[in-house]
Amino acid sequence: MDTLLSPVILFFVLGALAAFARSDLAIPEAISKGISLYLMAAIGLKGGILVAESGFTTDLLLAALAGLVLSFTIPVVAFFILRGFGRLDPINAGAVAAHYGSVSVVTFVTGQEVLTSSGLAPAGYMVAVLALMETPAIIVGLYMASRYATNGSAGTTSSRELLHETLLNGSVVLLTGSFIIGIMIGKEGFATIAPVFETGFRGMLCFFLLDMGLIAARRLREARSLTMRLVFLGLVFPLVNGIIGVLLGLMIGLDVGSTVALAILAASASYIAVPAAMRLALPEADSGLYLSMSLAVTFPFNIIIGIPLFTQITVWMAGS
Amino acid sequence: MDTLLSPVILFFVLGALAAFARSDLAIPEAISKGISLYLMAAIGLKGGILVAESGFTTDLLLAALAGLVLSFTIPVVAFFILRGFGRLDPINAGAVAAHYGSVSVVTFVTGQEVLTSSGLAPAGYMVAVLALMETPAIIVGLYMASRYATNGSAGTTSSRELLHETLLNGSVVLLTGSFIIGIMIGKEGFATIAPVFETGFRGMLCFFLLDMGLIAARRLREARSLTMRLVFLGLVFPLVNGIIGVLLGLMIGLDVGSTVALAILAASASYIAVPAAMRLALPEADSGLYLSMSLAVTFPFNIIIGIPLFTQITVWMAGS
Amino acid sequence: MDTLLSPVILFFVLGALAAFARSDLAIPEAISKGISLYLMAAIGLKGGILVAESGFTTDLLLAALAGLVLSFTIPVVAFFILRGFGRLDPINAGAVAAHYGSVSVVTFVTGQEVLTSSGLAPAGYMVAVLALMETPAIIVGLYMASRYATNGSAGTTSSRELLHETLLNGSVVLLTGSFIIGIMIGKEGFATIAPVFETGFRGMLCFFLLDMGLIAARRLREARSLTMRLVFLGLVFPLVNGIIGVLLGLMIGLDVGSTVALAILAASASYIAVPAAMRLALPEADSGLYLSMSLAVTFPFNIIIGIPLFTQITVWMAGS
Amino acid sequence: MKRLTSRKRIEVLVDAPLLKRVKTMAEEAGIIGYTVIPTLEGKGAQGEWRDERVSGGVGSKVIFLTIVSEERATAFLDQLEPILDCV
Amino acid sequence: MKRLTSRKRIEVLVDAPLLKRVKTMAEEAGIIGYTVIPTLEGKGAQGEWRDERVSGGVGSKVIFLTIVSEERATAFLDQLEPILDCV
Amino acid sequence: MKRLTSRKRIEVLVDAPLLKRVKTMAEEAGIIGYTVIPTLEGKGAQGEWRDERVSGGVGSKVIFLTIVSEERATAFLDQLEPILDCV
Ligand SMILES: Nc1ncnc2c1ncn2[C@@H]1O[C@H](COP(=O)(O)O)[C@@H](O)[C@H]1O
Ligand SMILES: Nc1ncnc2c1ncn2[C@@H]1O[C@H](COP(=O)(O)O)[C@@H](O)[C@H]1O
Ligand SMILES: Nc1ncnc2c1ncn2[C@@H]1O[C@H](COP(=O)(O)O)[C@@H](O)[C@H]1O
Ligand code: NA
Ligand code: NA
Ligand code: NA
Repeated sequence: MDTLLSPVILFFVLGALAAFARSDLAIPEAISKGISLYLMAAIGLKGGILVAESGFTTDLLLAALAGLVLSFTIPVVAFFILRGFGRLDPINAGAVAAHYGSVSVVTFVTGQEVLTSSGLAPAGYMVAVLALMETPAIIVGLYMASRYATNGSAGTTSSRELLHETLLNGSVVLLTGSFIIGIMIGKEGFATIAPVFETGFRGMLCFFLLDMGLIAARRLREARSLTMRLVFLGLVFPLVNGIIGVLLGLMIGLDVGSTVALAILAASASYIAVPAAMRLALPEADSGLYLSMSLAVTFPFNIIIGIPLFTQITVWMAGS
Repeated sequence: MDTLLSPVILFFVLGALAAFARSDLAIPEAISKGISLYLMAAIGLKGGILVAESGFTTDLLLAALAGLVLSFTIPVVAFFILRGFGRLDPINAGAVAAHYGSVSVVTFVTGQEVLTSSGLAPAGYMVAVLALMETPAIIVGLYMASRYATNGSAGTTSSRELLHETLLNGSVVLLTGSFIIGIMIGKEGFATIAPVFETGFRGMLCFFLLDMGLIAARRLREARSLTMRLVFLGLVFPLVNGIIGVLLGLMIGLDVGSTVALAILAASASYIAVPAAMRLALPEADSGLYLSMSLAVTFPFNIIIGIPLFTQITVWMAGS
Repeated sequence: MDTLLSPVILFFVLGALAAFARSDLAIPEAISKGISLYLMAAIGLKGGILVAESGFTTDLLLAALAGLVLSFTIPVVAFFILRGFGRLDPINAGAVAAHYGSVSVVTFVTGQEVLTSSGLAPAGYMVAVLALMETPAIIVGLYMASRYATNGSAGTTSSRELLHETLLNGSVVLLTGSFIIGIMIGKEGFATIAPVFETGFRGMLCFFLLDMGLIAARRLREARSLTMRLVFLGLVFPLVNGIIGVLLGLMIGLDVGSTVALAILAASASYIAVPAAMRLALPEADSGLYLSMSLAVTFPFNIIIGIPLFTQITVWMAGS
Repeated sequence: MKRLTSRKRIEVLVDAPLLKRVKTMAEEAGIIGYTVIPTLEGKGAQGEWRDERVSGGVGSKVIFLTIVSEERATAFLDQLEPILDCV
Repeated sequence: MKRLTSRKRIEVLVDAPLLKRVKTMAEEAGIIGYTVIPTLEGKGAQGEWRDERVSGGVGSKVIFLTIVSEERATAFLDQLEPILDCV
Repeated sequence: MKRLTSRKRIEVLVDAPLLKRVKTMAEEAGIIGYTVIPTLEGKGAQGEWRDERVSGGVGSKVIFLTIVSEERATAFLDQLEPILDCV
């Protein structure tokens, strides 16, 4: 309940309501893009500074391993479910599956804010896990698509070009680069830039989620290829993946905050790096489809239901 | 005098001077739009939080009533003066009248800043009055135009479409939505986002007024349809409406700050919601005309002369 | 070494690396432009406030004089070297020479940040020197070009139009205007807008330098007309001019910080006001050439090597 | 290039707040596809303007571009005619 | 106006992430010059879209404009053909 | 559609700082109306560029679009000719 009264979430709801009511409220794209870059830089720096303080621990390694395992296995399972229950062809199933194996930076960031304000701040190294989980699912999704597709361009983009595109995607580079800068400058060096990258963080996030609310609701309204079955999967995937994340996190002995963060990463679906890669690698896949599922179904689910739910479950399981 | 040395006003003057000197100084439109949205969100939140603290009082109701009365009567009177002395046809008279019945958010915000730094902060509920006064004048202005126009499209836009357009105008939605969020989160919930929405407010306003100075001066330079009579009305309207606002505010027993705020609302002319509605509802009206009067004549008048003048008058009358 | 670990510099390096690796990381142009305007306003205000406190001193006059002398002489010497060793025709030599006689605001700002964090903050009046040095070199560069060019448009733009263009260039107006506003409002008036213009400064600079890194590296990669000789000059000019700046600053008795600031001004090459003026006044000059030298060679040199080097030399000479 | 058919290319410069109306007209003329292109500034009989989004989009103009069959083009232009002056 | 020669003007509306590919194809068709123009929104058989840069550029479209000789135009269009539906 | 007359459509791709000059030339050729359209990036004989507003607008290009009578078009093109290479 408390989570829903967080200003960050309320702005998301405001945006969604405005879009449903067909208001012409709109954030200029340059501003959204700018805030999006700001959030990546800020989250990267923060994570790096925390890791610089705590050093490389076994927890970090275990969390990284867990993240990698999730991002390799989720797309495989998701692919077959999308093919079977979802009734998608291999190309679209591969494209959608890749989104669920990867992660959404803003979902993570929102979760982190909510957790921090409940005194359950996740460990800094979870940012490294976030960065690690961004790309492997792309490769898995493409592999599934090309393996099961009987024709089409799946595979026409040279794998070298694709690897380049994926690993050097602007958001991946900025997040990773800021993380490394954070490690290099440490807490002291951060002090002078903290007013922008830390103090201003929550306010900027409000603005960004306002925009996400607008975008998610508009997508939902205009989505054409979204069947009821796919909407259902867009809700079940985060639920199941999130719970698997909770179990895995507790199993490897992470603290409560970091376990919830891992669950959020598992539950979230990419809407930046993966769509860009899929548009290039699988141009015949329906971009309206994967963006709608990721942005208009799974993202709101995680923001409004997923984050508090995974927190509840983890607290309850860790306590028992 | 002190008001004129406020950095906010000085940046406005700098912008105007730069434009008059034909400097190529320009703020990217995405940035202006972004700051404009930021100002609405910030002012809405601030008002909501203040109302959450003080609760719904009779003062609030009286101020709201006064605001509504002003926004219904000003356009009627203005219409006939614009027709007679201003020599405008019914369509243009109706369009211009609507602007003066509505309000300018940035004029209000600037007044609030100036008042606050003189220890005369208006009550939080004045933001609600601001929101209430944004739209009624549109309906009145259109009614006058269609009643007295002999032909033309006045009325071709379906009234349902227009009502939608007006009430769901992006700026109205953001202002009202943020006001409600402010009420919901209260002072405590605001603390974490205050660095962006409160601490940064004045600096952002400087930037925005720099841009307004540029825009107002450029409009004044390029205005074609602006006759001397209309310029005269663009100065007299805010003066008279402002004084009426002072009298009304004192009559219903508002404190000094809130009375000045009401005067500023009465004196100010819309330059966001109303132009957008008029362009749609009265496409034959001359948009250069109403924007020039509102942005290039009345806005600067209020910023430089109106705000300090209404403050002086109110302080003087309240003291006696 | 410490300088290189400043977050500001590290973000520059990150941008450069991303561009060299052909990442698609990009800051929207509206955001870069906005931050660029912000930096000018902030630096102007800060300088004005410092001058308001210290008053007009002989140091200020001497520094201003030194700056003017540098901006008139550097382009003349640079012109002949570019003609001879650089093998440029008179038009291009004049255009490039003007850039080196003028200054780069962001190089200055970065230097100021680095100096301030080493306890060597330059005097506030150095901002006035910066403003004074922006334009004279344009006139000198054009004079050299038109004097030695045998044909071409050098001189077709009326000198009145050009003077207007140069003195009323947006960045010059904003810097000078903010400086004057700073003097008018003083420390007290600044307090309320300081959260935006002072506290946020370093963080914004990080963002801007990230973009400069991207731009510089992309230019370097795509530069066509850049010969080895010109790259060499792009490194030698700042080195020599910077050292001359150090000597001049110490000679006229400036403190260490202000001396280094003068050196940085001498060493830096314009990439805003001068390119815009040259594109208009000398359209046949190769804009790729002067922008590459200024942005892709000299700017990185100053940021990474110049600033710490001039600081070292000055500290060493002032100490002995 | 055998797949090319003859089409009319229509570009309508329209005030941003009136775009909605042009879209409706296009729809009524049976036009399904269109693309909207931004503009920066311009000048005409009614004076100069430049994009300044603060005033509710008024004074900003966009280009409504559609490529249609001759027949639909005529229907669309007939629809547009009454507001052509104010668009 | 003697310096004018006959040229084909080709405009390709392309999803932002696929622009790179269109550039490569143009290059392979021997096209050296082009200019890219932004768009704001649009509608077609596959529904409506509007520029929202958050989703990695997907859903944003740009216009790839090139003015070329008839011969190169044909080569380019032949290259484009297989992806015309998905572009 | 009787109100249509034959006109020339001229599009000039111009470096942002030189736009002012093209406007003056158009005015001198008796052209009253024009619209300016943004661009994002491009490539030509002189290499690649992309819009980066930091460098005083140099390296950013815009399209100056005007629709004029044949006669004015000729006058305008004649004016433009000497700077066509540098524009
Ligand atoms: N001949 C023209 N060529 C291109 N654009 C034009 C032309 N005439 C007018 N425009 C555009 O249409 C807008 C309105 O024109 P007007 O109604 O003549 O003021 C102008 O501001 C220009 O942007
Ligand atoms: N007839 C048309 N005229 C102009 N643009 C079009 C037209 N048809 C489609 N488009 C553009 O092409 C995009 C893709 O079209 P479609 O594949 O039909 O959905 C649309 O979203 C529009 O931006
Ligand atoms: N064939 C072409 N089609 C479209 N735009 C072109 C073409 N050639 C050149 N351009 C544009 O004009 C600019 C200057 O061309 P250039 O002088 O050849 O480098 C390029 O950067 C492109 O933006
Ligand atoms: Na996931
Ligand atoms: Na009013
Ligand atoms: Na210099």
